[in-house]
Parts: sequence; structure tokens; C-alpha cells
Amino acid sequence: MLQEPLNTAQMKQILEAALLTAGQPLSLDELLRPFDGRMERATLRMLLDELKADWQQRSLELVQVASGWRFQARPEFSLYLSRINPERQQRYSRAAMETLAIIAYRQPVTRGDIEEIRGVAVNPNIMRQLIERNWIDVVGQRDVPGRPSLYATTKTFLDDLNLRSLSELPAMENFSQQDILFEPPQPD
Amino acid sequence: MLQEPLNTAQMKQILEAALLTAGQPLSLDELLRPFDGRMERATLRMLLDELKADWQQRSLELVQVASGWRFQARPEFSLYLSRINPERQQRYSRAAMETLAIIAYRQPVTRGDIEEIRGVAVNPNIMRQLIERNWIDVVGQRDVPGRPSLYATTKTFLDDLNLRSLSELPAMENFSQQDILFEPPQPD
Amino acid sequence: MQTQLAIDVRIYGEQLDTIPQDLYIPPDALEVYLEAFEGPLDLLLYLIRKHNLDILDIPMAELTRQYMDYVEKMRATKLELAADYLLMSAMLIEIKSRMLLPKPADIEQEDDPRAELVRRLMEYEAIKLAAQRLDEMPQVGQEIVVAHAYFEQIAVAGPPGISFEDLVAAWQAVLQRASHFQHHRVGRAELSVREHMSLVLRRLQRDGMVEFMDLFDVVNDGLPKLVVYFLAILELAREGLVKITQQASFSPIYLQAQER
Repeated sequence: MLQEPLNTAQMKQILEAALLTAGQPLSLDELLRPFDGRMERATLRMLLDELKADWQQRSLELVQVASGWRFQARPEFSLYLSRINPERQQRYSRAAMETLAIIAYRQPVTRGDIEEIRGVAVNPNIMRQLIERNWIDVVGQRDVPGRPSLYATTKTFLDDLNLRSLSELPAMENFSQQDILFEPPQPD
Repeated sequence: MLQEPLNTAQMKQILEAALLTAGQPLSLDELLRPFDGRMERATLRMLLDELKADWQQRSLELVQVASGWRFQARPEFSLYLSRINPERQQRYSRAAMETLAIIAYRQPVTRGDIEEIRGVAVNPNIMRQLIERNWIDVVGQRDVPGRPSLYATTKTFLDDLNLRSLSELPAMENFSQQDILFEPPQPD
Repeated sequence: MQTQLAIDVRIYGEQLDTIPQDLYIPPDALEVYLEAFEGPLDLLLYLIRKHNLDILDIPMAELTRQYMDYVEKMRATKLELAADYLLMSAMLIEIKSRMLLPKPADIEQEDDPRAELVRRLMEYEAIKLAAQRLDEMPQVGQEIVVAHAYFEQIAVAGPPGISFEDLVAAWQAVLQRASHFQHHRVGRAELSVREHMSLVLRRLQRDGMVEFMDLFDVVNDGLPKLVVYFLAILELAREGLVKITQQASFSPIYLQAQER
């Protein structure tokens, strides 16, 4: 923690750190928050202009977009940076993968079934993500109070996984027992 | 897109941009990808050292953790930054932290081992919580009846605690508040 | 030495920073009080530390008496008595009784019965302190803030992909964690039945009421597939997911999805 009151150089460093770590544009109001009411809007604007000038000709540039200010990589670097994670094909979260696996192996299932197996609440965003991808859909309702939706995997899901049918997925019994018996015992 | 071949200053800028935009540590392999095989590992290491020096006394610092390199805000700014987005990762309960400590210091361990040390049953929610955070995972089974799962800490755990390896964890020996060495009673 | 409480303990609305020195705990506060401990080892460690006892020289009789007091109080307030605490009482009493019994002369070097307890207490204390240290370390998501500026991803940003192996690994992880492992073993045959359950439901959703015979493509599907279809329908009926109706004997049988 720094000694207050902060000097201008420190304020500028804090603004820079905030903008570099935010992961999204920050509005002027948000950028004032670190200073707890001890910075004028005019000062903030001035410091942002200075920061912008400081970063000219550097690896990132400070720009103003609809919802605020953000640092972004210079456009001529984009292609290089894209090579780091080429399948920005972002990956599904572990929770999403497990939810999908449960639906594939235990279908048709309700959200309640999934929660029971995983032991944690199902994030509605995950279901939405899988439905939007057209990997799962609702195939009916279970006849219990609340009539929860029953989810199953779709044909698109099989296509995307290069499977002709679910029965091509490995049966799990084989996994748990695989290291117990590989070969029948040899006769002496 | 820049004219190739790139000069060293451009390479350094691209590395800086990569590390400032990644949102997570980047390994040496990942950091080489933008250059498509046209950078030596030794050059990369040298440029990283230069970058680290360039950023001394600035708003962020370049640090090395278990899975690679990352920029992070200087610790003295973290309080100011927290005012922008007060939502933080929740702190874990004492039970969860003790479970984590056992896994970190005694890994690989089974649930039974954890119960033996703590003297109480392991709450499955705690294990789930730590797995979801990607701080621990199953690394095998112990070869005893029931084949219990063996748990260990992950690289993410080390990253999140700003460590490069388990050996950087505070040493256990230093902990005892007072010497409680056991010696068998002397025969009278 | 006083044990710092890691959690917020209040007794009669007053915050408690340290555990009271005297043994008397107001019964209303006992539940909160015990929640401050992580278990019987933690409680024992506290009792030893509170009296600044040399752990090597634990006065078993006194300790066991105090410990039993706590267990009694738990019972008095009808708290659900944790099995862990009872087990620890039994261990203390066993140690105490072994110390009271005269040692047979021929067993010269019998281990001190307290040795195992001391070992466990020391190990637990080390872990407890390690946990505190870990908790105090700066963490990403709390004190550590990682750089995350924006850049424009140029490569074609398709939706996330998964592979067959990803899915199998995810399911394996689920099985490994599921406490009721037994109920979730899924064989190849069962999987194919479950797939057909989804197919039948999908058909019923599209067409409403369907005659039983129409569900089967007798011409194109081989016998194994027809059997799987039939099993799927039976399973759907068993799980209450479809309604099967027939007006009279020998009249057509109809299936429909359970209505909204």
C-alpha cells in the first residue's frame, strides 16, 4: 500500500495497471473508483491523454471504445498473437464437458439428474451454450412435479464427434476394470 | 502485418503484447509460436530478461510462475485495483484450507490419508470445490482394495499462488510454535 | 497460549477473538464454539495449548476428564454427536487405561501409549499452521491481478471444439467423483438403449401420439435394432416418460409423451 496522498506519477501508474488488467473497457466512473473520490474528472481525462501519448509507438495502444477505455495490441501484431492460441477455438470448461458427458451417457436426463451426479448446481449458461451449439435439446418432460425438461444429445453432436451412434462411445465398465484383467490366466 | 524478418525491437514488442494480452501465464513454447520457428530459445530467454528489466519500477511486473511467464500488477496497487471490481474470488473455509495443505504437502494422498491427518471425515464438497478451481486433481489410484483415488495439486494452484514449484511453498518445519519433539520416557 | 479463532464466533452477540480460558461454555454457545474447531484433534490441540502443557508430558487423566466434559455437554444440548469425537474419546480412554495398568516385567520396551497420539497431534498442528500460511499467501483472484489487455484474434474463431477423447475423459472424471459410482455404470448395450429412448421421445414430440407399430421400421431395421427400440420404449414407460394407452383389447396401442 502506498502513502496517501498519491502523486500524479503514482496515479498514472494505477490507471495504467487498472486498464492493463481489466480484461474489458473501463468507463470514466470505473477509472475514478481507485481514488475514492479524490480525483477530479478533468484530472482523469488529462492523465488518460498522457497515458495514450506515453504508449504511442509501443506494443499496445490506449483507445476509447463505446463502453470506455481499453489497451489493445497494435493491429499489425494481431496475426502474430493469434498464432499463440490458434484454435481460439476456446475450449469448453470442465463443468460444460462433464455436463455434456452426463447427457451423452445418461440421456434422457433432467437438470436435477445432472446436479445429482455432479453434486453441484448446473450453470444455466452451460445448458444454453450446449443448446445453441445444437449438441443437446429438450426431448420431453419428466412426469414429476415441476415437469422438468429432459435433455438428450442431437445428431449434430454425433456428427461433430464423428460418431455414427452413441453406442460407439466406449462403455465405461471397460475403463474401471481395464487394469484388472487383460489376459485370461495361462494354463500351467 | 510487419515486414519479415522482424528486428529484435519488433520481436520484443510482440512478446510484450502477447504477455500483456494473455490473461494467463504463457510457457516458453507458447511464446515462441508467434515467430513460427524463427526464434531461438536462447534469444527468447534474453528478451524476456530484458522485458523484465524494462518493466522494473512500472505499473506491472513480469514474473515467472509454474506454467510460464505473466505480467501482474505490482502488489502495492492491488488494493486500488480491487476498488474497481470488488467481486473477488471467495476465501476458502479452514477445513478446505487444511485439506488443501495436506494435499499440497503430502501429495499424492487419498481421502483416507486426509481423514487420518485431520481426524474428521472429508466433506466431498470441499474436494469438489478444489477440483472445480482446478487446484487439485486425481493423478492415479493407490493399489489397495477399493483403489482409492490419489490427489495432487496442479500447476494452476502454483500459478495462482505465485509459485514456480512446490519447493517454494513455505517449509513445514518452520511452523511448530514450540518444540514438541517426542522422546520415549527415560526408564526410572 | 491462546488459539486464534479463524472464524467469527459470537456468544450472546459479543464477538469472541480468543477462546475463553475457563472451561465453562454457555450451553447456547456450545454449538458455535464447537464449530470453531475442525474436529477432535483440533479440540485436543487447543486443550493442550491452552494449558501450555508440554505435549510430551500430557496428563492423560486430566485431559480425558476435560474432553469427556465436552462430549457430555454436546450430548446435553442434543447436538448431533460427531462420531469423530467419540472415537477420540475412546482413544484417550484407551491410552489412559494402558498407562494405569502395571507393565508386565518381561515386556521391557513397550512403546509409550501416548506416542501415536503425540505424532498425530504434531502432524495435525503442522498442517493447521501450513493451512494458515497458504491462506495468507497472495492469490490470483484476490491480491494478484493478472494482465489481460485486448487483442483482435485473427484466425477464424469457430465455436469451441471437442474430441471424442475429451468427452470420454470428462465422463471418466464424473464417474471417479460420483459417490454413487455403482448406479452409473453404463454398458454399451445400455447406452444404445438410452440413445433410442431419446429418439422415441423426439419422435413423440414431433408427431404427438404415435401408434406403437409405427415406431418400428420393420422393413429396414434389423432384429437387434428392433429389440433395442422395444427395450427403449419399456424403459421410457418404466421411468414414466411416456404414456401408453389402448382403448380395448387388441385395439391399437398408442404412445405419447407425458403432457405438459
